Amino acid sequence: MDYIVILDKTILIVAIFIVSLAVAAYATFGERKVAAWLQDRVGPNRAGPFGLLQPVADGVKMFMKEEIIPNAANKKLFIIAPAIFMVTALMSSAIIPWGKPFEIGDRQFHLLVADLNIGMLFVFAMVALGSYGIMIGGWASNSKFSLMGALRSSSQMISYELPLGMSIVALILFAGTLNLTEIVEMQKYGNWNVFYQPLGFIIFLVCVFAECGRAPFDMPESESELVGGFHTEYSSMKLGLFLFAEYIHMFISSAILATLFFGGYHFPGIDSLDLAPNIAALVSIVVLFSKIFFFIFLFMWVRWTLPRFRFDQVMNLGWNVLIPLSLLNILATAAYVTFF
Amino acid sequence: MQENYIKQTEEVPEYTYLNLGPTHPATHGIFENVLTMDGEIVKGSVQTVGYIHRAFEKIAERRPYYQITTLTDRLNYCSSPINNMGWHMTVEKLIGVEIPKRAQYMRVILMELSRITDHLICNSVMGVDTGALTGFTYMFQWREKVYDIYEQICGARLTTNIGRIGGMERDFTDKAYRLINEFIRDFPKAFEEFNTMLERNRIFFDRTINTGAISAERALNYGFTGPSLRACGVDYDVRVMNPYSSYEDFEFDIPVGEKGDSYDRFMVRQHEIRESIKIIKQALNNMPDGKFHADVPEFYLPPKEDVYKNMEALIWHFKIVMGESDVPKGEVYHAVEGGNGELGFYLISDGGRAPYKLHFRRPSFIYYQAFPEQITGGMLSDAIVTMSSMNVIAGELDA
Amino acid sequence: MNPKVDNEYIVEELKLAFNDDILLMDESYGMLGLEIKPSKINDLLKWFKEHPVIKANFLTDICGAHFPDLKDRELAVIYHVQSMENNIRVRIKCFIPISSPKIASATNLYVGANWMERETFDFYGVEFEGHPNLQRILNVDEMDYFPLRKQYPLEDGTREDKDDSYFGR
Amino acid sequence: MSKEITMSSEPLEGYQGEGFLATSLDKAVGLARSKSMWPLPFATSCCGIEFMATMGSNYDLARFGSERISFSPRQADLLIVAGTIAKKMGPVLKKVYLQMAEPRWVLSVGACASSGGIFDTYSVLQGIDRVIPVDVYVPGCPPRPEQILDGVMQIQELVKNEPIRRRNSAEYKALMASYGIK
Amino acid sequence: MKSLTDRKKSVSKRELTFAEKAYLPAVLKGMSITLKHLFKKEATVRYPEETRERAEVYRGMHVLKRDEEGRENCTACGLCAVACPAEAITIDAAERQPGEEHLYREEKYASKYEINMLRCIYCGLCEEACPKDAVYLTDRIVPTEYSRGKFIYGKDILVEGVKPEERIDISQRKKDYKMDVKD
Repeated sequence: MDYIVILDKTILIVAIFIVSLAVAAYATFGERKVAAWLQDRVGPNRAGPFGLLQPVADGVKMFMKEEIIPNAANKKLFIIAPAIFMVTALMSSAIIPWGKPFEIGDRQFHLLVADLNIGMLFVFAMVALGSYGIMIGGWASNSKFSLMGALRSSSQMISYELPLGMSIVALILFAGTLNLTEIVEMQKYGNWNVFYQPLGFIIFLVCVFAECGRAPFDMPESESELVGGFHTEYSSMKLGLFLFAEYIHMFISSAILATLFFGGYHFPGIDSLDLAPNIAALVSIVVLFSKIFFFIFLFMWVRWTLPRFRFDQVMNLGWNVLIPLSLLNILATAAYVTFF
Repeated sequence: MQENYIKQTEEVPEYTYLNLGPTHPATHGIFENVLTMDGEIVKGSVQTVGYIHRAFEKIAERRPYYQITTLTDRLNYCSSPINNMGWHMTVEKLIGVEIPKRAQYMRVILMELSRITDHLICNSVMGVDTGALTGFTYMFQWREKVYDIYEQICGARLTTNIGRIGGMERDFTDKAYRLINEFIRDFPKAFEEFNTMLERNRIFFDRTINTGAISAERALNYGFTGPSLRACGVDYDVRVMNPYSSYEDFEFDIPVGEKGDSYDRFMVRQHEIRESIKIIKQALNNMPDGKFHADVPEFYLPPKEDVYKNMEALIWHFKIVMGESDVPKGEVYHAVEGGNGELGFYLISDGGRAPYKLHFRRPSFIYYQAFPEQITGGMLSDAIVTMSSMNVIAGELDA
Repeated sequence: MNPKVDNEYIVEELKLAFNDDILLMDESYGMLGLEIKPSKINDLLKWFKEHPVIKANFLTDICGAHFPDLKDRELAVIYHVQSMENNIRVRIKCFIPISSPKIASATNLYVGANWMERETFDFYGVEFEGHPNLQRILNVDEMDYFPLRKQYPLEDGTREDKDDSYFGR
Repeated sequence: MSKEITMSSEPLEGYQGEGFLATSLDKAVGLARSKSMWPLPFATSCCGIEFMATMGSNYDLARFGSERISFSPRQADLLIVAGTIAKKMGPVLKKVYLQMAEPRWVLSVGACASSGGIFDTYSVLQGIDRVIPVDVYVPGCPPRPEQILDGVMQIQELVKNEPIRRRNSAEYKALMASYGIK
Repeated sequence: MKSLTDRKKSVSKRELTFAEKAYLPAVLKGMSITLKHLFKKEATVRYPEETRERAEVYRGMHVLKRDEEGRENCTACGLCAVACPAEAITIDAAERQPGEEHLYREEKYASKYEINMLRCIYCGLCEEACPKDAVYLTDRIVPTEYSRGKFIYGKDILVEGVKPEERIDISQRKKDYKMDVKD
């Protein structure tokens, strides 16, 4: 294997890691700001100019805070749970095409860690693994609130995995590939999948909300009921990891949403410009990130507007509404693909 | 009935116990529920209250009549003016004073404003407990405006100590009128916005409907009053049944629900806010001329200028402040429609400077005991919603 | 057509049903007040609740009071009942000796009486016989006196920042 | 009976050697902590409502980085005790305080929490400083939201100037011991 | 139960229309409302840089007034202490000595006047009880402190200064006070 490939991938992995963390950090800040603006408030503005250092302050504080491991907790699992949650959150970033390839010399550098031909399946696997972090954390805390949070979370994840997968099945039927790069390339020139799969998109969006545990599906936390849900007993940076991972999940989910349904790094108009490859690559990254930020904003906007479902209603919505709808969507798509 | 819940919690070993409170986010005030849970289903509950018991009734036996307003302020602190007025009216009833129409109308305005704030806090907090925080912040801006009005009238925001025995402590200033007018002009629009966010939103609808339901018969047996009783379909409202402070002059409806569930309680409160606006409008339009206090020199402090110059006024002033005015012996029960229901004052006077015995009939205290019955069989989330829709105010609960 | 239910009507009806047991009847500030033998309190409440015309089926309140000067009737338990349909309220009082403060519980008639009675017990030590769970409700369980009886002080006793002589109390 | 937390400004034992680096770390950490005080509102009564108003749009506690309410004591930095604490509640309050992770601060909001206020009665604790150490007292019954903000800012001031290792100092341990903690 | 009054109005609307059942319309409506607020000017008053307007009659920190000649008004009658439900006021009276006429207006004065600001509930009853125009609440707020001892405010803090610029203006409060309406 070429050492340049290793170097290229290493740099890319580190870059994505840092970017994910940075985006997640600033998403926490963004969340607070957006919440404030939606509520006619100002939001954090004391830490640094315009409060921009707020995430740093939070991070430092959490690092310096005392670690508490409850006596009754299962110590090993208690410690490992946030790590699992964090790692799985980061791992699904591996298959997202972040932009058009750079060209240095005669070599193309793809902004993609692993060009898996089963990219979508990998995402599902990682998302499914993520719920283990919550489950283990909630269970190991040995607190009833945490346990209930964990239980709610795992059953919610399982229920929403199905419609999530099926809404993608329709998309895959339509696209004819599992490879994300190819899916992105298909959506060039404004040919976005959302126009062909509107129902699939809505189902996918709802499921992503549920998978991320964001309101109105924030069952695992449900602050007013379960205090903090699965992370009630966590303090210090372990809590930090949980909170962070939630935003990384959000970031990655937004990236996947943008990639699958909104043309990834393509944008009508910009696609047709005849830019130099490196500039085009840069522009494409910007395009993708603006889409991602829009979705992150959507996540927040919804969270601060809607009330939360009740646990059984979440299940009901998943099994009785979304699954039939996604089945219908598959049928319709299959029919379309077969007959036209 | 009560004992069944306790027995259930003791018998079945596979149930889990969940300690809801005393510092759970949804208990707002402080009370404890040990829930017996079968998974997410609530099987029973044991309540503990008294976490902020402050011995109001004992203090009241040591304080002159006029100082008891500081206690009633803190009874249901979401609607202090109603409590204060209720207390003043109780004493006025005891000493047989009829206060001028104008003062009565002023009291009505204040009481309805505080009913609005009380219901607003309940309903917007219900939003918070279901996860929708934003409506709460919108409504709190309007609550702030009501606070501004209070501040103009009495100088405080929450614990108002507003009104005096025999009338009001001062007339509404022009600014106070202006603020009230602005409030009733602008508030309904913002309120409808809040309404749109929750009332017909299916998520909220599903969360609240059929949760914590109680039948009218059962509610009456428990001693429910106020919005919680009206949600069951009983149109009992002290303002209409036993009008006080000229409530008979005003046109308003009594909103009632059907099933007595959280949704009905929410809706009843929402509509009562609208009715309150209607009452305030009428009171402002028909505000009679006249004095803002009755002429009772033995209970109502003379104007300060007189106190400085006039010996007789000074003597009255001393007598009132020292609490040496003669109060008839007797027993009075007076009830007002508080934010949560019939707020009763039962006063035994032995002619001394302080009440011999003062008992507050606190609606929250009485209806909160139905809580286990209401939540049993529901889910944990229902219990939370039920709790916030009941609007149990800790200050009133524990007195 | 039902007769008009007012205080006179209730007094007439009461005389028929409870002639000897009613110790005192008065009217203060428009509300009818009764004093009844403690042993008969449940019968009276039941009578009020089930009376076809009066229909006083709402227990507004129960509270206690302490009159140290009344020999052998130091503690009072005061009930307020109300008929919503007829819009009339009645106050019922029972006096019991402090040496054996026992009275029948109204919890069988009104579920809501439960906490009101517990509160009265907590404050005055009135023992309601037949109450399902007569424990302290507002105060800590360890408390060994009944704080609202007149002989007990109001103050916490640990406050250092005041001098009582300034307050004329 | 006021128990005062005295701040030690001089460097603590075994600490001098680290010199400049350590003090500037102290400063940086203090600064960061002060901007990210996550409160645990122990709101029992009237003051709790004013605390809500402080969180609301008109006053916006969020500006100080403190809007992220942690109802779990493990995650909170600042215990805001707002409202009457009855004797029945005292042990609960102490338990909550003990469950909080170090470093922790306590803001006592309002007359009742700070001193008992008008409730000089058999059932009310005459100031929470009989159970847990208090860092800042906010007067008022209830205080205006401005005063609560003042209190939070004063806590921030305290946090900013606090050496990281204060929590291991003998003074601090003595203070804790006087409350029977650990 | 039959209706008790003729004003009953049922407000329970327990059926959802199809659009309401489909979640999305209500969700979008709600989101449009919050979005509107995103572009609205924020309601926050940025304390401490700016302060929200307080009413002139706001009941905040006390002041002990002097008269126009700079003499203390208080005569230590103790009515404020009696009227105080929190028992927060402590007064020691002293006789005015010859030669102190420029300091105290009346023959008796308060040699010690302390208010425990942490006990005080700012109810305004002391102001109302004062027969000598001496104690007033003002719209100043009491600062927060690190220790409990600092809240005992003595005469050094409570009494206003002699110089005109040190005087605390309470005229507005006085004007409103017991303002009788012409009848």
